[in-house]
Amino acid sequence: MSKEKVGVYVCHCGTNIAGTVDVSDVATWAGENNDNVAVARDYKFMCSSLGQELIEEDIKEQGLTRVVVAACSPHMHEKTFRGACERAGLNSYLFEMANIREHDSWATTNKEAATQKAKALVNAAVDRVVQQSPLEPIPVDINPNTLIVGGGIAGITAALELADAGNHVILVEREPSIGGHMAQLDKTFPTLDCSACILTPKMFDAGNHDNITLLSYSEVESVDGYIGNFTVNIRKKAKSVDEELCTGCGICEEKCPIRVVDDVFEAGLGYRKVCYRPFPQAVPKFPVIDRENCTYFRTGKCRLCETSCPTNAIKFDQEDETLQLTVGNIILATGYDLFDARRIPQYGFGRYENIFSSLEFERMVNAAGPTSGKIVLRDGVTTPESVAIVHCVGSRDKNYNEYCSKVCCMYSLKFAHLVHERLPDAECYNFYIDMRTPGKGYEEFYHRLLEEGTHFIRGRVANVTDAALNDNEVNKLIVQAEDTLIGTQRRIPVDMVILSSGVESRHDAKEVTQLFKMGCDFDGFFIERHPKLDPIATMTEGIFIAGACQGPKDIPDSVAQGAAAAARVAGLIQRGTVMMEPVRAHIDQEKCSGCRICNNMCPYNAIVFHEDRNVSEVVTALCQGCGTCVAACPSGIISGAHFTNDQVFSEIEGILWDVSPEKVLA
Amino acid sequence: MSEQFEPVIVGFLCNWCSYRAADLAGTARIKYAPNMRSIRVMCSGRVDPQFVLKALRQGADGVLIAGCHPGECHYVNGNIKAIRRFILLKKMLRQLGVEEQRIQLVWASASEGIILASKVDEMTEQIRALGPLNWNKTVLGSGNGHHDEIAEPMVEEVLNV
Amino acid sequence: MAIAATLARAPTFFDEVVNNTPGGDPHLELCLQCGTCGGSCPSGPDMDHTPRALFAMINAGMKEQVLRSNTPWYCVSCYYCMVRCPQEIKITDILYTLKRMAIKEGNYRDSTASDAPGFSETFIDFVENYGRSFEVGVAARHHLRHHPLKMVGMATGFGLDMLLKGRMDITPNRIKGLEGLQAILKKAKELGGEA
Amino acid sequence: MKYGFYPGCSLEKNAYAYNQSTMAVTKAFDIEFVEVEDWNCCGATEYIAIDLLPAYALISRNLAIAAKQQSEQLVAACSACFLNLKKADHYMGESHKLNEKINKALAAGGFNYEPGSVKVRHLLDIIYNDVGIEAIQEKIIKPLYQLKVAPYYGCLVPRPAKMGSFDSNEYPTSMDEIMRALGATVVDFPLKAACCGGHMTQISEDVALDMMRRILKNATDNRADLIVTLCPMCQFNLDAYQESVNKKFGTKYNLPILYFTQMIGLALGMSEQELGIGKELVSAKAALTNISEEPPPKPKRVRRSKEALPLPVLEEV
Repeated sequence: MSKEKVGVYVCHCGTNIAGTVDVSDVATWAGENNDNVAVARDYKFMCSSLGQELIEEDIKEQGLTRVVVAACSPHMHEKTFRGACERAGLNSYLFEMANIREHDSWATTNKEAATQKAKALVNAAVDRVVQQSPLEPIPVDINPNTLIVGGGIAGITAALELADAGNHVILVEREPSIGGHMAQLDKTFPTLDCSACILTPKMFDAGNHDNITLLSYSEVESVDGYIGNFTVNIRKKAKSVDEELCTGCGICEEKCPIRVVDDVFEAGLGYRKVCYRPFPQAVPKFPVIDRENCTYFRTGKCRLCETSCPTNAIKFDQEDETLQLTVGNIILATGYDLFDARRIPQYGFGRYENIFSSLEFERMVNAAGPTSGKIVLRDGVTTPESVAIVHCVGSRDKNYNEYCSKVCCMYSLKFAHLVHERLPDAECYNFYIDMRTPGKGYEEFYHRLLEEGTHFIRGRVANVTDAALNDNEVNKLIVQAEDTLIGTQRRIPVDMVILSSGVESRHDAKEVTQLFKMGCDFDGFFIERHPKLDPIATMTEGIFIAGACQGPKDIPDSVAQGAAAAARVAGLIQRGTVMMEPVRAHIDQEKCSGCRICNNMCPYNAIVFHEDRNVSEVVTALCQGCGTCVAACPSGIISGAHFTNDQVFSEIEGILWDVSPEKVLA
Repeated sequence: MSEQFEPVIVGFLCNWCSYRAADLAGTARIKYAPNMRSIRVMCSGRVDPQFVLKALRQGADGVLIAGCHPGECHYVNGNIKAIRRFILLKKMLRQLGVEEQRIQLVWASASEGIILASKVDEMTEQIRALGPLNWNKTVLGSGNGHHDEIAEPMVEEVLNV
Repeated sequence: MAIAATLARAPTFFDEVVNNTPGGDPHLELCLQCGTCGGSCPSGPDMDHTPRALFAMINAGMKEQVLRSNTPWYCVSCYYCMVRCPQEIKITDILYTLKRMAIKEGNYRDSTASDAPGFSETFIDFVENYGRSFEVGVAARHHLRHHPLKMVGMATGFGLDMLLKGRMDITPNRIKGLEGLQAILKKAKELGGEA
Repeated sequence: MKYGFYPGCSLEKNAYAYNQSTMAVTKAFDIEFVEVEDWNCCGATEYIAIDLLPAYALISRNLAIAAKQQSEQLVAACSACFLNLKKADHYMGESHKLNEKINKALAAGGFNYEPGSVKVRHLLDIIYNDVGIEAIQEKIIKPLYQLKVAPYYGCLVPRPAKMGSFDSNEYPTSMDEIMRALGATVVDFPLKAACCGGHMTQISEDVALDMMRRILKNATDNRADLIVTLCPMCQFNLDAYQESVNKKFGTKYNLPILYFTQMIGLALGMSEQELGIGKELVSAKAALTNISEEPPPKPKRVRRSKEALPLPVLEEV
């Protein structure tokens, strides 16, 4: 093959690279040592417009046939430089990047080694690029429908944003009603807005929007395909209620004789019927029958709901159904779980009845909650004279979750405020490690609480006990901690303790990530495409994340991320098609021996076998370009565009330029 | 640079998890051995045993294959196929007198820069202890009775299964 | 991966403490100053500095004050701090280290627990000369040395009952392999140094 | 079942009752103990406070002998001994340097020890996990009905954590279960794993006495007839210093402190003598008369008022 004219550009990235790698040495070396290199330069910032122009000019004037830029990660600037090549009329797949920043200069302090490694990486890129051939990106049509998983505030926001823009959305919610955690709250910090007042209108809109198909009491079972064309199976759990007939009058719920503790919406502090709606403003308005606890389903008797229903909407024989949908994009907004304080035995949750979890307290202070907003002890009547609020329960603790849950300080302050507001005479103690109030109006809210007379004790609570040491501790809960600002141990006897549990990833986050073929981090939160520059997309094209499923987040952040995800999807829908990397497999029909080894290798069933000709063929539309079949083909006649064996082999040779036996002998 | 032997390791990193893990390690300024030189592949399932062989033949002292955690593969299960091949490959290289530690597999998700970095450190140490591979002597040379013209095709043969 | 203690610089008091603590890294550098230790400590109220405060002082290089503190001696090694520490710092072990350092430097004499090491030393005398020990006898000898008055209490108080109940020896049994044991201890002392 | 056994100094004299009852009970369950030959003191909490290496060398000598005697598992009844042995083995495994030095020292006495070759376990662990509740129940002749006991674990068995403990660090329950199996009534005892003061009696008696007071108070407040323990130090402190506590705080605590092995022995129908009951300073005689032929009446479940809010269920998570 005729000698190529490769242009090599080594970026300083200020001192990010030049500080560790001798960039000019690398450039000159490349120019002298690789025959294919026609031009080799080093430049301060290749990604700058001047840097790009440099490439464009050389392509035009020097007639470069290939370009290599040694700079940051291709995930950072591959697009940028491909653009430059295109503008100068060079096919963008004749460009290759050498990652000498993330993979080299930032990873070591050893200048000599770094420079040596840089040469290897550049040389590899040059040898590889020579083997590359021009390719055209593959256009993929975007199905305009979007699936949103999770009907909390993040999911609702995303759904409304998309729907209002005229796109169809399928909103899937596991529970009988949308609303998520926000629906359980009474007030929201720092403005003390009534949570329901601001949420329910949005819930209503989501439930009644022409462009939103709301599937409550439903779960995603399987996901196939790729950006633009996902096929999703959704299981609609049987509500035992015919939504066509039900008017949502609520008589069935009234008549239902069985009540059970509601561990979900009431966070265990209250009860619900077995035929129920989590709360009056539930969306959709239809009740569901909890078959596990329903007398009829257990004994075949009762039927009170059925007989009392004016529209005969109760359908005991209703069965789960599975819907199959095709969507172009998916937004995951699956939310969080509250840390289970029972995991910290020394805090006594579940052992002492007047210790409450934060969600229990949220329900307690909620006017619509089990105590209609009255702050009382577990007996349901006694008002506490003193309340202790314990921060960082299960957060900032290597024994549980190492991270800061971000919202606990603020909601603990909110709790303190509500205690002052409803029990003016009660003493309120907040035990904290550090008071974390970053956010608009948050610090000011803290100051307000200082004014309101909350006792702030800087010290992580060691334990909560009822073991009295003296008479004024009798029949109290004693909260023991070091007051680190004084440096002494303190025992504060109180009537009520609230444990401000942290935010955890959903217990089934791992299964969800596997279902959607994406990743989650150690803590089970979904991994964003880039922690700084793209916290909305995931590594999987067409799948976006919003809300606390990506990491602890408060309401405004969740709303913002929900809207952002929607905007990203809307953009794709508007474009109608996306250009996909032409990285696809191709089987040489002449040489294929028809052994069919590749057929079951393909995770996308993109390889068909032609009985008549006894050869296999790749359906380009389905192929995602993983290259597994390429690696598996015994006769090596499947080629993976842009990752051909020749290209990788040359890259290997190039990367080992300094150690290959030939070199060593010579 | 110190006089001690500096092994050269070729790392095949999958585009979705491990390559980004290496990116993250860099961004987080985690310092680790500069001995691993990375080659990007779309999926660890793309790592053709011939690549590994080629690298070792070309003078690499070790090869690291890195992919997404099982169940998190961007291509459903390419990494599972990778590990199957990896095991076979290890067996076969052992017969040719190549020590186990010279080819290793690691799962590193995009958020696990630290895992990738420590793996590179660990592997570098292990191979430094083993010394240079020197393929021609170890595998083709008198080392284990194989002879160039017999071994070479044999190796290709096994690897193509 | 690189932690402070591995930096190339003259070892500080902080490093000294870390390096003299057995087992792996005690993670002292990770202290958040949250006070879980001080809050959990049964003798916390009687310490002149809580363990947390002590760690801050170690960080500040206040060697004198740290080694003069009664805190390590008031540690009853109940390990509550260690199991509750959110940073998994080996607190109890570190306090043992401080005891040893205090003895080496002799600062403990100024602490309110000045005779604590005395007790440990008495105990050790027995171990080294018999290979075995027995709390009550140790206590008796210790008090003879430090506060003879207490002995009255002991003799008239439970000390006597203990004798009568046959729960107290006058001397402990001597082990057969005492020479061997002494050789081991001698060697160990020579090796000394960081562990 | 066959185990290596490390009695420790206390069991020779002060806690002889513990020794007796342990032997009697383990025999009843066909447990064979091979005593560590010519064992030496573990250094309690003292040696390690003075000099690190000798302290660990001292402990390891016992491990070395146990290993030589092919005892894969080594049982200690005293909490301090148990933890010292376990810690030495653990840290030797954790730190190569420590391991090296200690073995150098051991060599001087003609010994050597490979960390991990002996698994150190506490007697309670053996009784609870290896013998098991059922096996105990089968052998019960004289159930301890209506006797209200406060099982006291102290510090060194439930903690520290990172070396793997067989029960909760904060709220251990294994001894509670055994006591219930014996027919006894287990009272709620929040301070069950608090500290008895250890050697504090020798350093600041006031501090120590206050710690004991907390425990005695908590057990008394919860109407225990007696405290059941698994550690000679705890027994000694709470027993021998109870009078001093009463003097100092003007209290009238009268709580016998017995070993859990003594309780098992009683339920198995053994005589008080062979269990060493009577050696305690606060006599258990009176308390033990509370044992009745009749099982306690079923506690009638308190109906919660209809205003009452539901309680979180405490299944151990």
